[in-house]
Amino acid sequence: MSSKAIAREKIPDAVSLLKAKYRVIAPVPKGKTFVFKKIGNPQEVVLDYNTTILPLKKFFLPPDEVIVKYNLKKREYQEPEIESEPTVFFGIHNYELQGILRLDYAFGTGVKDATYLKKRENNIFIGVTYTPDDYHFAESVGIPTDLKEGFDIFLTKYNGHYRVEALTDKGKNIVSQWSEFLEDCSYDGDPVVHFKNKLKQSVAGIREIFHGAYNHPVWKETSKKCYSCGTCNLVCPTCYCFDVSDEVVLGTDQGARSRRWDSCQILGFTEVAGGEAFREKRYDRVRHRMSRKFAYIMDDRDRPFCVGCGRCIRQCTADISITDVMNALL
Amino acid sequence: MNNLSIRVPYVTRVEGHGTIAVDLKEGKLIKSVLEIVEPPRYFEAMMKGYLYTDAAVISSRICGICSVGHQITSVKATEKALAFDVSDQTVTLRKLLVYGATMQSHILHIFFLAAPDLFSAPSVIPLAKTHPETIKMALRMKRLSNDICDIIGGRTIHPNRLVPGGFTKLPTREQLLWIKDKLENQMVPDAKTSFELLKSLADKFPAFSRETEYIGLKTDNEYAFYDGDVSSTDTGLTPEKDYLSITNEFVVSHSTAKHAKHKRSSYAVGALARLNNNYGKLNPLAREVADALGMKPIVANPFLNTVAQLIETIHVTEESIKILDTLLTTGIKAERPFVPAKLHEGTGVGCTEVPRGILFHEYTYDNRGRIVKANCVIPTNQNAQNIDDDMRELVPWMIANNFDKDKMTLTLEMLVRAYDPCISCSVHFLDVKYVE
Amino acid sequence: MGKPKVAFFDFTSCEGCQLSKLNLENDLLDILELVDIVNFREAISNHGEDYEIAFIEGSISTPHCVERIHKIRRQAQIVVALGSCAHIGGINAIRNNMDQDEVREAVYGNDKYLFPSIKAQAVSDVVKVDYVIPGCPMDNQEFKRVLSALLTGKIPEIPEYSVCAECKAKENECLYDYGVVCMGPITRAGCRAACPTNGHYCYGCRGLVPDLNKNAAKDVMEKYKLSIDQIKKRFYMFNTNYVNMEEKSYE
Amino acid sequence: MEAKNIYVPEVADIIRIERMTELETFYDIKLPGGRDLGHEPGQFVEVSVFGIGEAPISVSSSHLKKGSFEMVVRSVGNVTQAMQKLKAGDKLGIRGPFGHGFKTKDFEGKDIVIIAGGIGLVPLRSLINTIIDPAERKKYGRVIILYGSKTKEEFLFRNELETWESRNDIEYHVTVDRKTSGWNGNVGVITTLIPDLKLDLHNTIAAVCGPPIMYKFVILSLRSKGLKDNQLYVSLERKMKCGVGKCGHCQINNIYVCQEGPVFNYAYIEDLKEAI
Ligand SMILES: Cc1cc2nc3c(=O)[nH]c(=O)nc-3n(C[C@H](O)[C@H](O)[C@H](O)COP(=O)(O)OP(=O)(O)OC[C@H]3O[C@@H](n4cnc5c(N)ncnc54)[C@H](O)[C@@H]3O)c2cc1C
Ligand code: SF4
Ligand code: SF4
Ligand code: SF4
Repeated sequence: MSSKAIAREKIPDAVSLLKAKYRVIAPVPKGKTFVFKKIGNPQEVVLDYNTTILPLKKFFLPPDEVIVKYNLKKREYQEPEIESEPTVFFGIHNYELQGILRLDYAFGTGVKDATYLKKRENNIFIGVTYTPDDYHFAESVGIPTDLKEGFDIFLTKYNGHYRVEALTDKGKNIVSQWSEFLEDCSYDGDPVVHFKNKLKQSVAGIREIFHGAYNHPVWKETSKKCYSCGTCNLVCPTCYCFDVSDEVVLGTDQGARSRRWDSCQILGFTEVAGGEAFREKRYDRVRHRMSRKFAYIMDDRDRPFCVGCGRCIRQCTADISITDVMNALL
Repeated sequence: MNNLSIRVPYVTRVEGHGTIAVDLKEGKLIKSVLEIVEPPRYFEAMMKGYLYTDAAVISSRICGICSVGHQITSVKATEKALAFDVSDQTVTLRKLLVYGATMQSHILHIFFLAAPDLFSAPSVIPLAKTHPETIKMALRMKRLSNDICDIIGGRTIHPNRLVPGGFTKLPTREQLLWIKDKLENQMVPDAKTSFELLKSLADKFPAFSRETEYIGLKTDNEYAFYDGDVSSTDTGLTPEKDYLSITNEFVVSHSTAKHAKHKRSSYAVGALARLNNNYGKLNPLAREVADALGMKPIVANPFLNTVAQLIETIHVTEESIKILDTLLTTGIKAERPFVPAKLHEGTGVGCTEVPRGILFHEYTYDNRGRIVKANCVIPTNQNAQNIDDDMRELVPWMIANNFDKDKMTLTLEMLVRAYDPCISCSVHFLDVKYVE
Repeated sequence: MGKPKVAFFDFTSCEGCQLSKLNLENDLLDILELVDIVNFREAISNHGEDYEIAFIEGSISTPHCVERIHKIRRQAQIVVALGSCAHIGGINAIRNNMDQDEVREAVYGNDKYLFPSIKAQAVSDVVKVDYVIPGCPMDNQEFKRVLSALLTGKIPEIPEYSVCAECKAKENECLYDYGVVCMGPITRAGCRAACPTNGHYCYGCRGLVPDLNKNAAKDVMEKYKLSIDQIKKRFYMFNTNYVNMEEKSYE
Repeated sequence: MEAKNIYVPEVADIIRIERMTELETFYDIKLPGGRDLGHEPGQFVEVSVFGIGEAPISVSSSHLKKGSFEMVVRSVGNVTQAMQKLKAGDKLGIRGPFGHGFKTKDFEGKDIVIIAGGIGLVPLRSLINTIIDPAERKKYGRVIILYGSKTKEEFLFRNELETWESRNDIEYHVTVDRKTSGWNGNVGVITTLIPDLKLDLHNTIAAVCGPPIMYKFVILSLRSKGLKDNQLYVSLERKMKCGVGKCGHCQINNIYVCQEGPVFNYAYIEDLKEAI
């Protein structure tokens, strides 16, 4: 099968076509950076971007989400409605989708979490290649730029064009509707990209290194700079811890129980009645976050819960870098 | 009536703590004052050493009720001192914000603080039962004016988008369209209803009058709120930078707030003073309403300040619609926020007509952008002496009209409330030295 | 159970928090159905002295304030401090760093020696406070939440995490990316990142996070070119009573 | 990917409620239709109070008890205070049972030492009531119960304590931290009861539950007696918000207490730095 390509100018047309049938989520600019947003005007979509502020998890595990509703008078609990509109995620980097796959593991193994899984139905992912910037280090955690796992369609950028690869039946179906925008592709192969931000060693064996590093001085050193604001957790595609709280709408019988993104960097995260906190020292918490990614939680293929997006480094105002810390351990 | 003593501790339905004290002994009025007992707040001293970017944040806390006015005046003073360029768009949006704040403050005062007196109720709460439609309307009007402040200023109380140089975030076109629609289709009809209501209550305002000097801002092209020269019904125009020659603040023993005077023993600022200076520039509907209510300069009945507030509410509604039309035609242009100032030593004065009258801020900066000296002159301070002077004439007038003590007390309270005094604001200063 | 009797009292403050409640236009009538407001000087003329819940606005800054607040505490079953002034002393406390003698003279003139010097204090520095609604001004949505909690018999909780957490959840661009120093990382959340969302730096009005790393914060601010003097001033703007910038913090 | 909402509680009835001490209250809970909870001793449920919130609470009754199950709750915060105000006939939300409890099959034929500090007696009672049930008792060797409380005023299940004391197939020892009037028994922390125990080291298991600081000392003491790590079981408390291994709060290094615990064989968690 000869491969096909789409010219960059035709992207909005392709998006328009998708919009007729799907909710389309894609990156759009926000000031100096980017965010994933439901697309109104297809011209907004950008395919050349480094990273969005928040990962795609915000669509599946929203920052604040009702998990149970209830009625105080009637004394009954109800499931909230969960929307799962057919959605195309357009222009997605592969580490981003790897993040979703990690969340699938977290919410889909052991006790299955329908509140999350419902929203994962009817999703189509259209990936795009990217040029790593100073923060990305995905390759170091086993995600080279040509990894296409999970995508329905993958766009590879070359000379003002994108090669279009349909990887699943759903993908083929969409590509077939794009035929009028497509031309023959003169490019095969995948771009060679260089990551600037790297680990000294690849992830193989990293779990053992972490397990052996419990008392390493790097934790204390790092914690001196950290003010436990929690940003690193919230912006991470694979952090999914949450807090739960109830609220009754003033003057009504309507109650709701919600979950809200939480952060293991905050002292109260482990605090129980009596005031005991199980990771009381700041360095306990710094260590926990990073260890969780590389030693405590691995998916079924033994891949770490860090996808190398670099968000936690980029957005840390105290300049704490997970790669620096790891390189100190390696 | 020869001997009388009236004390209204903690006058209610005003901002801040004040006490009315009237003593009549053997037919002689020996005391008739509004004692201001609010703890002093020392703002000018507290601001010393803070950066120019912090001036508006701090001075805003002089008063939550007037925080829009304080912030706008503060950034204007800083901009003058540090020679900022400010775009027309910024000025237009700030005007819209001032109008929104004026509406919200006037509506609050008319319906929630003053109206209970007109309906002989202790507060608005029983009115919610007896006049539910009126109260719902008032809430609706107040909500809309707050929405305007939220959309332009970020929030109503201590707005968080105003910085020297401009706004840190701009409203969207959709939001502006929304405001315009609401003003035209909700505020205007509600304001007309309010006018009918006030007209029907006109006889509830005591028929007392005492002419004084009325001071308000004035410009060539509009009813001045955002800026202008300082205009006096006695002496004409004075440039804003010479504001001290107008305000002449002094200290009295019965008040933690300074008083002010110009040519006479006192002067008045606020809605009535503005109306007396700017009547000719009222927008058509406001003008119509003013005329129907007989509010033609010089209006010398201080109780009618409340009526002047309604006229102004209508005026700023019309004015806001006008400038929204212009803004929507030119479109909102993105501006770069956080433009740092080129630092140098400098002094600047800002003045704005806030709901209760002219507000002045003056700052002196050092060459690193730090406040060396700050001075704020607040409307309620400017009105304080005028209130005392009114009371001095009002008491004999009430006696002549055979008011009993209860009615006298209520009328005195109504007088104080008519000025809509903001006592919290008035106690902002540091250098009180008690003199007798 | 009858409607709970509620009173509002104001001390040294800008009265913004009082207004903030009046700005709940869409809920005011509902609230009046749920509680009996017996004292609210700014809005109503009658004063009741019989109340169960007292909401306190403003800091305690004169001997007279101290007397009044003790009296309120004796009456009320539940005392809630509203807004920065009541919660932490707030902006009033800037003056606590000034020469107290000068301040006293300012208040009492020649009588200054009659009164002990009194700083602008949080309500909880003087009497027991059951719950707080932080913020300058207090956030009226939070007020609603707290009121709803009190009426359902729930302990109203305020977040322990930082404003950054809420700022991130809103997907704002970080102000530090524009070189603007923001107190968000060390300020207690709950305002839904009101200021950063509007492009303004957070000035810490909700109080500092309980687990403060002062040195880390100071280092970051310094890196963004705020002088030590200005860093202190930033901390003191709302939090004079809760941070000593002269002393080194622990890890 | 079909799954159901795991967060929606089932509405259950409080059929009996009894104040045990100033802080602790006892509840007897009936699930719809009197269905059995189907728990093993040491497991917990998530209890919801309408309008307030949810908290993890151990099941305190044995699975042998039919028709309803029991809990004892100490009033420390939001949910637990609100629970204290409830009455018989009120409704609660229940999810669970969750986690892993004591595998009593493995205990058969063995001597069992139960060490309970304060409210730690609550989850252990479900184990105790299982093994001392007249029909079950003969499956096990000696049953030794060590119970420590701050003062005698804080004793839980007083009637049952008396029964345990009076039964001669149970060795029951109790101590208080602080003597108050009318107390003639042991005074001292719970570890002071351990040295005097005569144990068959090869055929004993110990089950421990109490406040966080207690574990370290009790385990040291048991080990120095010669018990091996795999003979020790502990029930750990952590903060929990979901009960189903998602929210992350109860994580100890790489394990979730709500999934693998709260009851652990000590050998399994010994190497976890943050466990004890
Ligand atoms: C497996 C397990 C079994 C338990 N069994 C019992 C029992 O049988 N009886 C009993 O009285 N208590 C038991 N607890 C403790 C009980 O869950 C907490 O006391 C309760 O969650 C506090 O909730 P609250 O809403 O009343 O307090 P909150 O108002 O939420 O908080 C009060 C204090 O408790 C802390 N806290 C919050 N959530 C938890 C939590 N999930 N676990 C511990 N502390 C928390 C808070 O950090 C705070 O310090 C158990 C806990 C676990 C994990
Ligand atoms: S740990 Fe940091 S780099 Fe890794 S996935 Fe999370 S945010 Fe990205
Ligand atoms: S803008 Fe302020 S609050 Fe928001 S993320 Fe940045 S530092 Fe935190
Ligand atoms: S962002 Fe900061 S200053 Fe603004 S309201 Fe929140 S805590 Fe206060």
